[in-house]
Amino acid sequence: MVNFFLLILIYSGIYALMAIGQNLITGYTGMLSLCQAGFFAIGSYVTAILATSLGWSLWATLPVAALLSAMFGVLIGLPTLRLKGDYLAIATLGFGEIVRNVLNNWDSLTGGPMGIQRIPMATIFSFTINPYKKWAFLALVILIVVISYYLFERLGRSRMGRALQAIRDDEIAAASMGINVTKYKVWAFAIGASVAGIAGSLQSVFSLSVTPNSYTFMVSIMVLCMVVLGGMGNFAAVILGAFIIQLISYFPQLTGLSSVIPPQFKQILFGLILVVMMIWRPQGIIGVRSYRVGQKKSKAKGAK
Amino acid sequence: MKKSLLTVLAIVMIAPAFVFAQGDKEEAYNVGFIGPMTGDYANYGILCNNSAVLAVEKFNEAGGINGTPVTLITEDSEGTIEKASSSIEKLSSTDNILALVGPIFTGSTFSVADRCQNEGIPLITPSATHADITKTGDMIFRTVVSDGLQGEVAGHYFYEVLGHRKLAVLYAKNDYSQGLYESMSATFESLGGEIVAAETCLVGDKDFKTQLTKIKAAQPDAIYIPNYTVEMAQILEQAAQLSVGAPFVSCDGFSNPEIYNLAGAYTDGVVYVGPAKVEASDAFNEFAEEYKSVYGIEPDSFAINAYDGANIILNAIKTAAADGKATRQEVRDAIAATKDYEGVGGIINFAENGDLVAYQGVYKVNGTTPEYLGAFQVVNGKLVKVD
Amino acid sequence: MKLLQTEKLTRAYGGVMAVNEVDFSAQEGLITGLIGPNGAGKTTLFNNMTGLDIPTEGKVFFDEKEITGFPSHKIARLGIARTFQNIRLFKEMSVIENVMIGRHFMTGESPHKKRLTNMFKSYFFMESEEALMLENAHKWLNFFDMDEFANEDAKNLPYGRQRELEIARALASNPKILFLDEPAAGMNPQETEHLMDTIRKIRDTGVTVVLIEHDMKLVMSICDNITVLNYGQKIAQGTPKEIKNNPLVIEAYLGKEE
Amino acid sequence: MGSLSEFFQHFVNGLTLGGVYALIALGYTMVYGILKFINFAHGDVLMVGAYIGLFVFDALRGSAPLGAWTFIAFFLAMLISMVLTAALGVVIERVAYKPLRKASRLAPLLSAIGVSFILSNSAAWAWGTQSRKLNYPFDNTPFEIGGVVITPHQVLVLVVSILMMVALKVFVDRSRMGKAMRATSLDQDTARLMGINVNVVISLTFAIGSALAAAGGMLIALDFKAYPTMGMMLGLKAFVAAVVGGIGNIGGAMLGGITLGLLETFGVAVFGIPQAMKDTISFAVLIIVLLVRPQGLLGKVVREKV
Amino acid sequence: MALLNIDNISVSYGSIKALKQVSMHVNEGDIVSLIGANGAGKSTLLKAIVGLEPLVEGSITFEDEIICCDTVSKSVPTEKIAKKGIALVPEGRRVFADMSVEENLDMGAFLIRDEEVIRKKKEEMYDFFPILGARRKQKTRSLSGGEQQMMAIARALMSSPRMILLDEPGLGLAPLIIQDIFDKIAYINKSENVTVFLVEQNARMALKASTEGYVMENGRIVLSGSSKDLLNNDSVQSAYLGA
Repeated sequence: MVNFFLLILIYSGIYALMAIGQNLITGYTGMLSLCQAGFFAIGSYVTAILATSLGWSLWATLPVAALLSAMFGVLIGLPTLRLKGDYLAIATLGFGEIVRNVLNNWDSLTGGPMGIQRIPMATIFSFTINPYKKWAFLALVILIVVISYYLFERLGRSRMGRALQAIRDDEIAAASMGINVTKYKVWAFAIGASVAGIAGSLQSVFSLSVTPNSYTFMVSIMVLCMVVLGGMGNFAAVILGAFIIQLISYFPQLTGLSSVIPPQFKQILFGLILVVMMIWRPQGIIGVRSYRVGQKKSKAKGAK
Repeated sequence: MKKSLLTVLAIVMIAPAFVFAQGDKEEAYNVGFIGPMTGDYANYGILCNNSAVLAVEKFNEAGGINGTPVTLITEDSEGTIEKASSSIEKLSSTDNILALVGPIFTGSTFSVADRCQNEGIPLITPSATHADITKTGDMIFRTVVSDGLQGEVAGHYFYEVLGHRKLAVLYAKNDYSQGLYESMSATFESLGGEIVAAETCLVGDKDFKTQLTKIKAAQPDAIYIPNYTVEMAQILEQAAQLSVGAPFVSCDGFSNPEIYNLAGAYTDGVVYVGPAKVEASDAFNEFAEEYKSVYGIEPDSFAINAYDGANIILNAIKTAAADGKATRQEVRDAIAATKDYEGVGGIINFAENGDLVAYQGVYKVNGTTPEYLGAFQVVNGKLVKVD
Repeated sequence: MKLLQTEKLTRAYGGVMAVNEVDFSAQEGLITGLIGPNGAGKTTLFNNMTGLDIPTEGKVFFDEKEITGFPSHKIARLGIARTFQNIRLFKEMSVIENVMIGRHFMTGESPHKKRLTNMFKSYFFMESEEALMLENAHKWLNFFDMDEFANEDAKNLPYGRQRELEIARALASNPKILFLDEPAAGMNPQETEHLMDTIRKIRDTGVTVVLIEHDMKLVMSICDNITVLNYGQKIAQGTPKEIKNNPLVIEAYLGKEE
Repeated sequence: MGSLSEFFQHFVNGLTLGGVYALIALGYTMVYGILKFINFAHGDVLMVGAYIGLFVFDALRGSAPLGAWTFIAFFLAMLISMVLTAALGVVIERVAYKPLRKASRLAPLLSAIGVSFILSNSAAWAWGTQSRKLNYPFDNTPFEIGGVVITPHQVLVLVVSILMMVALKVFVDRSRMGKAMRATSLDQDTARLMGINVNVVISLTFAIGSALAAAGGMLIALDFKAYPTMGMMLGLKAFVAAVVGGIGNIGGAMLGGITLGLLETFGVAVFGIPQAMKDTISFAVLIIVLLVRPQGLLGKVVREKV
Repeated sequence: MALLNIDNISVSYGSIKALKQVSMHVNEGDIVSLIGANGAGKSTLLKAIVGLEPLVEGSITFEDEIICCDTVSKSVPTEKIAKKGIALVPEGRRVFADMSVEENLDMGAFLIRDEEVIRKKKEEMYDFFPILGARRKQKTRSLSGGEQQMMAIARALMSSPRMILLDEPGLGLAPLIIQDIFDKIAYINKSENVTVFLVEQNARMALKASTEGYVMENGRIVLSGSSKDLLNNDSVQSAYLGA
């Protein structure tokens, strides 16, 4: 019982990482990207492959996963960034599907549709972070989420965060203010992708096996929903969004009604929430919080 | 703003409250089921779940365990590892299940099996065929034959009995289908046969004309389609539309009678390797009729496996509970001790590693009725007809 | 000295010559007006000088270096700032953040050193730089007497204030030259009067100003030099007095006497 | 690749697959043309249309053998399905999209994803997840021309998609309401100034788009069967086709569909890309087209004014 | 009797009040002009009249019937206002750029069902604006600014409106073309007895063309009277004519 709740928290954490990245890309920079699942998959497979075939530890694979995801972020980012709105959404959605397709067909590297099994568990010093004993793993996830949150929150407040928001609000004006729009967009994409890669690594050492069909574009859409539900441009809200979406998606199990409720009802409910939220509160549950700087800083902080 | 925050807080607070209010019931006999109930693969999960539900209902009608009914708890894996592993988490910790039927697909079975082994929950999968699954440990059983076994018999039968030398294959890029293709082709090629075309598809594809056109051009003796019901029906129909002349050979997926509804007369002449059958037993007929009357559709071979698997578990719980209380380990031991269980799909025995000990049946479809050609086994690299 | 000048600058859209072989120049330290009837090509000329558009032909020089075809962020870094006809603020950001963006490129170890470390650089390291940015931003808000709005969202400011904020943002980048595209549009006479003072003040700080404006009163009273465009071509250049009496200009504005 | 007949066989296969994409792409293009948003639920509306058609056809046909009556019954069923599905489309628009017309572009997109979820899962719940066969109302025995095998169904799909395209084009270009649609897509406020009731026009757009989807859904279900998730991938592909052709452009939807069908087929047939990778072909084509010619093959460039 | 009566209306964009308690009226058969600087709220007023901007207070009546008020349910939607005989030529012309001249005119006659009437009306327009007749099959996109403006006016006249609202018809046009357009407006007013409500930045031209005038500044009407008086009013001169 408690364990199941912990599991939801762990998944909330893993998804929160993706949502944080998505928030940087969509909430801050205003680019509607739909390929977090692709970066998530890349991160998962990097860890899975390096850990099973080369025996690397999680800690060695994490940076590789983050870097490789970021690289793919740049790869997809550079050519597609001049696309706007819906077009960017479809192009990135296509990229996510291509990643899954490649993973499913590159049998020699990824095990094809069988995926990769028996991924070694993560360890800290000689202590194994056993995914069956939820507390330790949850602690690991929370640690990484907190670090990411801290870094991204700082990033959001830094000159870069400000530049990204400026690009979101008005690209042309931003360029006229000396901001290199392309550079920042690519960076946002790369950084947003890299946390998704890290989330993927964690997912690998948590479920201990990976298969391509876990990374469908539904994952990207779920992540986007988390950002929208929580409130775009607000990292804390996005983490809450991740938690709420996970609660909804495990609602039947949580309430012990999974045998009573037809399985489709959860998905229907999910759809309803999307529609109702968009009509009722499109800015998200918490909404956007723009930073106040200057003389009223402390006051603004206290009010929140 | 305040209102919405309150709403959120309410959701956050209430949901876990539900969880804890549930509590663990005393002396409940819970059995879990995991399979895809929604999403692209839902059909396979639902067919098997129906069987498990039916088995438990009949068991409870017959008195359950000393009057206490067994509860079946179904969880949806959505066909992904993530949901499958959270499902087992919930079944294990919340429902405290004694044993598990499922999962359906190889990928999620690996991850669920790891977890079951770790928790000491006995697991019987009705459909995950990957050879390595039972290597996970002593808690893992299956009522379906592994890819290796079926593919081996298929390879021998196609080469030796049917006399094919050039085979084309059209398989799905998924664990089950690719597993069968690999083991069949390994055997077939080792015997001297040649795979002249190996085309792929995805589960859910509907258009196979490109692959079939290529296969037709490769002029094979026969076309092997280790695939799923709907896809196979589609392949057969489109092959006819393209006037592909070569005969088709197939796998246990073909034992789903739904294929005759979907593909009709196109199934004529297909030879397939499936579970061996003891003379169409009364038990089987009774099950099939009941299944059809309750769910309106006919069970496929995986559903049959799931029914047998569920019953083996139920009997094991009964045995284990003879002393008043059943533990997972006792249930596991009782399952392992199952001997010559007369299931609806045939006689069931488990090998040391938990694999199903079974012969392979070969069938030939005449019109839309499968004709049983007998059971086969490969012994020391030779195909042997049993019985 | 000519701080900025164009040489036969031409911009064609399809077959239409929006700007046709225009030689424009702005003297350092002065206010140059760019006038002409609607559709004369004034904004197009602005866009071609500030990198938002690339000339089909001709050259642009700034500080005696050619800058033709530079992307706008590079041009901004050289010390060219501008405002827009249809105000382009960062609407969802606060007023002070808008001004801080103006200083963006002057901060960080940009453009080439230690980019990555910069991005995640701890708040504490950035504190001093942030403080400088803030100080500068407040300075410009005070210049426009709008420091009290520092924490408002830009979109909530009244119209006139938005125009001023846009100018403040441009000034925060410490430009050598400032392009104003119809700064008085939508202002009432008092506001316009005030704006004229402000523009003079800006010039007095040493910033060269180029402005497009329809309000003749404003143009005539504050500009040191005026260039007139009509149908994409330069038809006149000179002091306000010369322009007022130029028959070509009168014809462009009022139509031919019959 | 072997013989010439094999080449033409692939060509015919690709053409009909393209015809299927084009059928669906028409609906996407109509809605996008007017409201500038991706109606993610379009594929699911198509699925509902296919199911309704299937049920009505089965009921009408009873146990009648193939013949004139089955043919008539099929088109009757199609008509009924088109009407009902059109109503569904209108209801969806009113409930889920209309309140969001003034919202950010993200909002209707997500709302549409929500509707897609609701439709496909409701269908799975109500009608089961198994594939259902919609029987051919005519004899689908293939015929051969010069070694190339063609089925009557393939011909039907191509003919119907071309007919629909032409009918739609004529309607939009010539009719009063069609012109009102174009006016609405170009400038809603000004359209209202002309006395055009924009709400009616948008409802009509959804009605027509959904009716087309229903007809397309039935034709597709003949070959591909009907199942609750049929709208997903087909819908995505059709959307890619619409974008490749130039979204908002009716002829473009057709061209994009056919292009995509042929590319997928020949990518596999000629370049030996595994069929399981064919989605990669579509999406790669999409990305390339978006980069090289973002407005699509037949689309128009829109320049942002500064 | 006033054809159009605007009673104490206000319009807001978020927190910004674009119109503040504006009252005015337009008599049947008149040409009334509204002048003021860019951003004074002139276009907002026109949009409010045709129902494109919701009122926060006040009401607008046309022929003694309320067409706009502060409750949406009691207000008449834009398309119905068009039906009552008010036609707006919007600022920046807003032509349907991808449609031909003829199709644009067809749209102007959307409310007329009789094909014959539409055909006649179009011929009338082609006679009145010969340049449009010459370009009837061309996409409107390819027309020059002046031609587009003529087309926008012709489109508005297609429905035989009782009253035509013109939002800066001279915007972006060469003076000679503006003069031509103003002449046409005067002609329409006389020959077709169409009431004209004209919004212009070019004060002198507008006042010369009109009988009555209103001056708007920051969302308020600050002056009104006969055009002649306004033209000679000192404060108007200094503020708007740059004299």
